[in-house]
Amino acid sequence: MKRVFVNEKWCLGCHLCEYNCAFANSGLDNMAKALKDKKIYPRIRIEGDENINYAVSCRHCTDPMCVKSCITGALSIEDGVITISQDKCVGCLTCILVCPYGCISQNENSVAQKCELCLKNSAGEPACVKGCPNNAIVYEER
Amino acid sequence: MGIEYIYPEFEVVRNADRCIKCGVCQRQCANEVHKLDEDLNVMLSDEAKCVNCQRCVALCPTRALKIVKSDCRLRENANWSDSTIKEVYKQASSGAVLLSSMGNPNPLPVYWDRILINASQVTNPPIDPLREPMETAVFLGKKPEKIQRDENGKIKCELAPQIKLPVPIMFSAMSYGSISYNAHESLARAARELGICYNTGEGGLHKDFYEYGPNTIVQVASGRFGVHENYLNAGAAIEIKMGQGAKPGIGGHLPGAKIVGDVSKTRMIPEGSDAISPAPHHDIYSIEDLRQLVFSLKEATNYKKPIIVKVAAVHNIAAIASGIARSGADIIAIDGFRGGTGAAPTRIRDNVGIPIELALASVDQRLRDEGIRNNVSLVVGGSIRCASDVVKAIALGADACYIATSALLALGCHLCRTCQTGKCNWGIATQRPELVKRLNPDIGYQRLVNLVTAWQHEIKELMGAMGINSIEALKGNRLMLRGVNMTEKELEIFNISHAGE
Amino acid sequence: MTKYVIIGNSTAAAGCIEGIRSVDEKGEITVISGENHFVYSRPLISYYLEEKTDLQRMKYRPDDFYEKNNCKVLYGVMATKIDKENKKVYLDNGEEISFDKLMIATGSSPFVPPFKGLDTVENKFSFMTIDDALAIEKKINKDSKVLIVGAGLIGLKCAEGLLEKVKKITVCDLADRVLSSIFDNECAKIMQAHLEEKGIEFLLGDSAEEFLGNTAKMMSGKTVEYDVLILAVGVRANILMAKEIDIKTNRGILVDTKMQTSAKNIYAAGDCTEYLDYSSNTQKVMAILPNAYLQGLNAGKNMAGEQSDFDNAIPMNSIGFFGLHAMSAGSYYDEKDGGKCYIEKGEKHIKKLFVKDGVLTGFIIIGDVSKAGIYTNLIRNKTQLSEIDFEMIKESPTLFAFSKENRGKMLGGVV
Amino acid sequence: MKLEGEVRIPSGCAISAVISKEGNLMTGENIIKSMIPMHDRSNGLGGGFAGYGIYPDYKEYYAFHIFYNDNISRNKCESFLKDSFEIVKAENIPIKKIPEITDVPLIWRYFVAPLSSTLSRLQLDEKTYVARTVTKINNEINGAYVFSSGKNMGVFKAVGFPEDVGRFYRLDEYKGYSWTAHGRYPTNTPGWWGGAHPFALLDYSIVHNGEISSYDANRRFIEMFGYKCNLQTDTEVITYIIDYLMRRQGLTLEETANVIAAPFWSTIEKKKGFDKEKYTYLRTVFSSLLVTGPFSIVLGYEGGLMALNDRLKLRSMVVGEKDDKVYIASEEAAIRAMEPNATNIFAPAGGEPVIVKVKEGKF
Repeated sequence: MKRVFVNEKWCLGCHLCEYNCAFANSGLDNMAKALKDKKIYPRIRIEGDENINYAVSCRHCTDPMCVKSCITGALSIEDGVITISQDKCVGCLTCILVCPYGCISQNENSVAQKCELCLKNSAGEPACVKGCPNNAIVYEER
Repeated sequence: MGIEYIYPEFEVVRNADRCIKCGVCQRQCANEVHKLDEDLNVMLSDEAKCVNCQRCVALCPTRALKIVKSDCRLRENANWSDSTIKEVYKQASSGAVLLSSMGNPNPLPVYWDRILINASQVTNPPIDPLREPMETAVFLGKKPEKIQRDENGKIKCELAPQIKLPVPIMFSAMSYGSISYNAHESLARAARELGICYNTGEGGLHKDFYEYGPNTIVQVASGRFGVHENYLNAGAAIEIKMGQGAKPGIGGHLPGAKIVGDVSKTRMIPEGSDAISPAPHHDIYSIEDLRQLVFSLKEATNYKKPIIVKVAAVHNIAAIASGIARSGADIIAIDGFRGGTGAAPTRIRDNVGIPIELALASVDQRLRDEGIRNNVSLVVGGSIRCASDVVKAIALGADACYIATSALLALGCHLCRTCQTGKCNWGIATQRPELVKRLNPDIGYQRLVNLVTAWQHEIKELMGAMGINSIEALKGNRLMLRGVNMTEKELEIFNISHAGE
Repeated sequence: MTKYVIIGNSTAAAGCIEGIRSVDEKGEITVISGENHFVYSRPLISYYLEEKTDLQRMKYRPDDFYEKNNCKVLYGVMATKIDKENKKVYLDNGEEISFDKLMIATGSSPFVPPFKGLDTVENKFSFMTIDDALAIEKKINKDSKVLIVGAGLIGLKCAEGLLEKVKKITVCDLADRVLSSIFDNECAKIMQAHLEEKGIEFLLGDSAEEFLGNTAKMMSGKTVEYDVLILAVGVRANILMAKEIDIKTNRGILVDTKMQTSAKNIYAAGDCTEYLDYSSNTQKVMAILPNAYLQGLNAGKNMAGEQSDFDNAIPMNSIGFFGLHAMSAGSYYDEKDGGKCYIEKGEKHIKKLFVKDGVLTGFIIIGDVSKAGIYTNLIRNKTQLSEIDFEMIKESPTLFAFSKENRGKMLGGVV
Repeated sequence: MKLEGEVRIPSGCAISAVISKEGNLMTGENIIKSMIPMHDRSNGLGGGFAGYGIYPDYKEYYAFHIFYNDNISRNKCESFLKDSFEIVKAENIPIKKIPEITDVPLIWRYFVAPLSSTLSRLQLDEKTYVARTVTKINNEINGAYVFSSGKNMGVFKAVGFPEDVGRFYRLDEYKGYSWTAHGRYPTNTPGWWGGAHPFALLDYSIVHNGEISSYDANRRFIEMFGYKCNLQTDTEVITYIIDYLMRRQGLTLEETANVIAAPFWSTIEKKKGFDKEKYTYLRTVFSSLLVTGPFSIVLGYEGGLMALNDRLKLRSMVVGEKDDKVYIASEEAAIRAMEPNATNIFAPAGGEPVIVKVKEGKF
């Protein structure tokens, strides 16, 4: 299955992926409209320091602790992609407690959110990958 | 101090309706133009630092940024242009030679744009490159004057060493040091994929890039940086750099600050020491000396590598080329006055040398007049900007073209012409690791491959239109060219007719 | 064709079904569901009261879950007895079901101490099942005064669920702090203060001595008036059926890493079991939902013939009250236990990391809980802290604290 | 309008040729006939013929055919010739006045041999000397133009349609073992006798149909070696290329064809061993002599003919046979006009030379 991978050698720490992610999942068609003067809730996050950076987003584990631990059944695997029904989620954050990569976070409504490979939005392909200026994030089989 | 103040050349225009304060501009500007003011919660700009490299513009996700030329100008004066006056100010302040980078930006004639290409109509057919083979391969190197046969009458097929190029384009010399490791990697990988050559420049060959040897031209310049036996034998050819179009008659100076780590190792000079290339080669003070160096290099490489002699296009270039053609050199590379550089004195860059078009026209004709055109191949550079420039150069008589500025553009260069600062925001003309990594060679090499592939397609289209299906039949085929906006004298030098004739 | 019988129809049972089906697509599965409900998530009952969910969304699995997994579910039927020799389960409707492999997922039941005068209380409830929640919902209104006995997870989640709907909530507990099973004093105080700020009253170190209709007489001598009494003192594992047939039990049914009980072909999972806490290396009842699922899943796989071990269970909790989140995991060791605790404290924020023998054994975080899973993973993997930049990770959980190589493995590989 | 030599003149044309492999002699009648069905391929601005084996009595001598504008130029030229050659015969070329051919210049024929004293003084071989002399006359003597200079062969050409030109020169009175013919359709000239085809140097003669796109690349290269492309026609430059490759570089006919119409690199890539080496070598060394654009040519030389099409076969050319004779023409109709029962008619592939030689000793 294709997944999002990051190559920290090429990550510039520009944080564009976070903004592209937040925009792609905003449901709006204009980035300024979606993100201006708002706190963003990206599903991908840059970690690192001044010299080394890399983006982290859901690994879509084949044996995912988040899905197994979810108390509501909101998290599930669909064709290998771990997706979340935010309608079902009550925001207990057990998934955050068990994700080994720190890839699940709370959205503006305090329920859990995670990378769903932009399959549920209109981006068409992962927005972080598409918008990465240095091919540091790739979407591929590995 | 007021007298020293010069209003910034550029202004940063930020569309407040669009700016989402993501801070990408701030993080991406090595010149520190942008800054988020936490108190005001706005992005501020220090425009004095802006070099208009467009990095922020290109990366701004909401297209909130543009960089415009400042309209705060001095009083208009046709003699004393704004930039001329400001240069005086700068020199009055610094007492120093002005430095600049990349090619001559001044509005001197671009003859490529005054030359038009022919096409076939009715009396002979244009050829469709999508249907018919369209050949662009060339061999660079000395060709024999007379066929030799063995005792059985079979032709002896030994040729002097040649460089085979599937398309008559090579990446010209840019040293490791003046450009980054990733830029070199991109060039090397692209050259390999395209089957063409890139050129080490005078900075030596990084150990990682020996594997690209068959697609590498190794350069020997006046500083002799990084030159050793393995280096000479590593490439497809050796280039002796006598001069560079951007700064004829001038050596090079890479500041010690850039001589760090692998750059120092590759150049074989101590870290932090300035790399000074003298103006002349101190063992070449005449054409006979050049011949000695040519043959020294041939000896060192067992006569297996063609030797290129690169010179800047200067006034008596035809005579110089004739001398080189008789020096044993296999290939002459001529660099025109619009060629790029990582740093050159502004006055030299903008006032010394001649256009490559004229140099090429007269050198090709001179070598033919002397009957020695087949003794050498002719490679021209110094602002070959597009496929039609290549076609025009070949039709004027070049065997191949060197491109560098256009290659850098493909790698992301936005021609801000401040390479000398070492703060290239595109990761090209810099050695700062956090900037170097901005050029991902996976992207860079692909873009170079795309560029040359695209040009090759265009060359084929242009050739097909002319009814020519092999680049050999285009070489020196000046009948395919016509001039516009040219004086009789110019037409005479180009040896072409005016359009309409 | 193997016959599987599952006693119970909650999380562990759902895990068990999925475990079996991952190995054996054909075997016959029968689920004995005492509750007359599709499998649902028990912890959601407080969210139901809070109207953050509804009955449909509370379902733990999609509507076609049993159908898709080809299970037969007997609703409203209780198992009464197991005959391990003849491999049969007897039901309260007089029927019997034979099995090849049996899963005991009977869960736990509320523990109600023998309070004096409890029979005089009209509206008294436990808070364990959807039926409890539905019953409570009927009895409360804007003017209700609620007394909750027990300031543990159940009691406080119930309080949170009800707060907006009633006039007053008092919570009492014999312990001197809230959430005594997962918090130490310091942490408990932060959470208590937060809950009090929201309007919940506490009587701690105190409990009801006697109930008289709508009045509770406390041990301290105080009295509390209420309309609705909720008893959330604690739960006990339902082990009776197992005990009867001499399956080894302690506070729960003892299971090995394959979730097998001391009896052949009989497995157990979920709140009714007692098993190994990897972080402290001791046997415990760890009645939490994720573990119930993981145990059930693992049991199912083993029942269907696959060799599978679940051996790194740890106690952990993620719980929030009125927007303030708390997480805990593993075991806490003080200096007297040979451990070391790193504390970071702020307003409405505290983080305690417990380290022993060079590994992280447990943590408590209240406040910013982002990326806490990275800590959990350190516990679960017993990662040697010398291999990572502990100073960095102490401050905030980040993969940057790992070596480049290990980070590469984590982000390049798939787990 | 500018004449040949003042401007580059491309043209489309008709060509035709016949050769007897046995060396049997044929009058010019048949070759004239072949041009009739191809009348529309010419526009009356030029026609011409080359016959081989037509001067058996003078076969040791170079036969110069020369156009003069007037007697002044003739006198000048003749005195120049006398300085360099022994002239064994000088005469008007016999013609028949016909209304279709007008503006006739002086047309003279000389059978000459280079003076051995001159040759040894200049240290030149005979052919080089003759070639240089021809170049010199054509460049330097105003009003004189040598249009044929080989031994035992002759070119006959004029402004007009080829069938008329043949009658005008009374070609039915000559007998040769091979003939070539040309009808011209130039687009850029008012018509000049010297500019008609065939174009010849020494015993090489070329008839050509096409408009080559490589012209200036070829011209500027070949001019390095003493040739002067005065006429700016394809035929001229191709003749010089053939002369350079065959006479000066010593290439065989096949090798020459492999330079002019070099195989594509992709074809060379598929060859093996020495062939691959040779093709690569020839194409690399003589890259500037590759001829592109449409052409079909017939090269006449002493003892043979070679027909060659451009690599893409952008111009028509067919070959047929009958008994000892081989026929080549732009159109099959032309072959049928010469020999209605010709067999084995085929169109040679682009770049593949058809070489027909007269048996050794039969010419």
